[in-house]
Amino acid sequence: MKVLYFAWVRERVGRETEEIAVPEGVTTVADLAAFLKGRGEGYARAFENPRVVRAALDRRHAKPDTPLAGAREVAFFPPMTGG
Amino acid sequence: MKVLYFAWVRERVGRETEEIAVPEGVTTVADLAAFLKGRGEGYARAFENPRVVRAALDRRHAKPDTPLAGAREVAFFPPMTGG
Amino acid sequence: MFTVRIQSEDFDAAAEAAALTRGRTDVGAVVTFTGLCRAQDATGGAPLIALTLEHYPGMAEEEIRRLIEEAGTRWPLLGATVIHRYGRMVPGDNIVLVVTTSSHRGAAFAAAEFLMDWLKTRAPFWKLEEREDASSWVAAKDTDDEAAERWG
Amino acid sequence: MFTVRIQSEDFDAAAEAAALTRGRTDVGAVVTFTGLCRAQDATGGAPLIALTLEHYPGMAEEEIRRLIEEAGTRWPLLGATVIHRYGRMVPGDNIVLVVTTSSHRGAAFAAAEFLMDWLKTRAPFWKLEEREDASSWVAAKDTDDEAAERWG
Repeated sequence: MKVLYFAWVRERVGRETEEIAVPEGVTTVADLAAFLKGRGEGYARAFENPRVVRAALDRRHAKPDTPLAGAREVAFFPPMTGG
Repeated sequence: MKVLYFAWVRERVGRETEEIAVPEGVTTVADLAAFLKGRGEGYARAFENPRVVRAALDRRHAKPDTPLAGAREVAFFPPMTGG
Repeated sequence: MFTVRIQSEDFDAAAEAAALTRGRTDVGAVVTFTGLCRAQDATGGAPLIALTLEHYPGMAEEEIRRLIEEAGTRWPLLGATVIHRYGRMVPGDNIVLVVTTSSHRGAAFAAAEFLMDWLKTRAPFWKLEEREDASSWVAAKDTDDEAAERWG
Repeated sequence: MFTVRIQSEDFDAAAEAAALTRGRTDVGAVVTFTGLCRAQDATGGAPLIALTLEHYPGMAEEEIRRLIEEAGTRWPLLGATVIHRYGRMVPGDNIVLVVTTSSHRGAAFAAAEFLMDWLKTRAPFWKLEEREDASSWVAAKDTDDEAAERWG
């Protein structure tokens, strides 16, 4: 699965994008965030407060309990500040 | 006192403006409208339904019971339809 | 920076908006409203050929200036421009322009809408419609009174 | 006539508005909203030198298109154009443009305001502020969430 990071999530993780092999048992957006949080210091800082990290699945806003099933691209980012 | 008429009030009265000597006892906008209504057929048609004729005193919106006292210019017109 | 103009000529919305932002770094929001002459109203009937807008010279400008000043007391406006045309207009022509600027979008939107609602019911302009079958004065709309009244 | 563009170049609000009205006689109301980069926010602090807008390519356009389509189901829009810039902007620069057209002003105003409120909370853009003393990501505002939520 392709994972993208934006803004300070990107800065903390230290990369813009990567391919992740999603392990068995990781079925929701929240599961994936928790899994990523364990991948190292940068990830731990990016996901330290999961409530402030938003996600999109295949370019649509997703909630923590949204199932990953079938998605090809997931993105994590802070609350949006455009406009 | 200078009196101005606009839109269909002007068309019915048959003139844009005139000088009126306000008679004793005519003290409010409604009094003046009633006085004008008696000045002939065109005036009678212009003021036949006084509720739909609006007025301004010295270029400010006025109500039927607004006193004429001191005003130099009064205007009568239909509800506005600009914008 | 409050400007009111009553004119027969057309206006340039972009130039008016630019005049309110040029050289400034405090404007965060510009709202412009342009009202145009339409060929067909909601009720159907014969298409409109033209509108002729009559106005009360002097009072039109003064009344709109009072409305802008009222808007300025209600919202933190940085600028406002209102231009209202008079004379004969055909479908597609511009009739009225409102531009408002503020640091924040809420104030700019609210003030522009407030100005349009009150212009409709308080600015001394009257529309004469010319259609294929007849000419007639446009009747004031209850919906315009209601739109204005919601501002309290 | 719904158009979305995500671009680094500046935009021309007047040209975009003209594109939605040209050759038509059914448009009665055009509302344009322009959001600009400001030097100073309400909290004071060091003046802003620049904003850098990061976005999620692809999703930004798709999400804004979904918002316009939602607006089109809520109000009788004749057209809508949204342009959102990305990259580095200095105070006074344009950031975002919304243009809406309708037969009547209420729909054009409401749709433009709806689009701006939802853009702020749903369009995948993030602002990095560059000030004399530091650079920092702009935090989302509760007031923006509240503005969006009032549309239900």
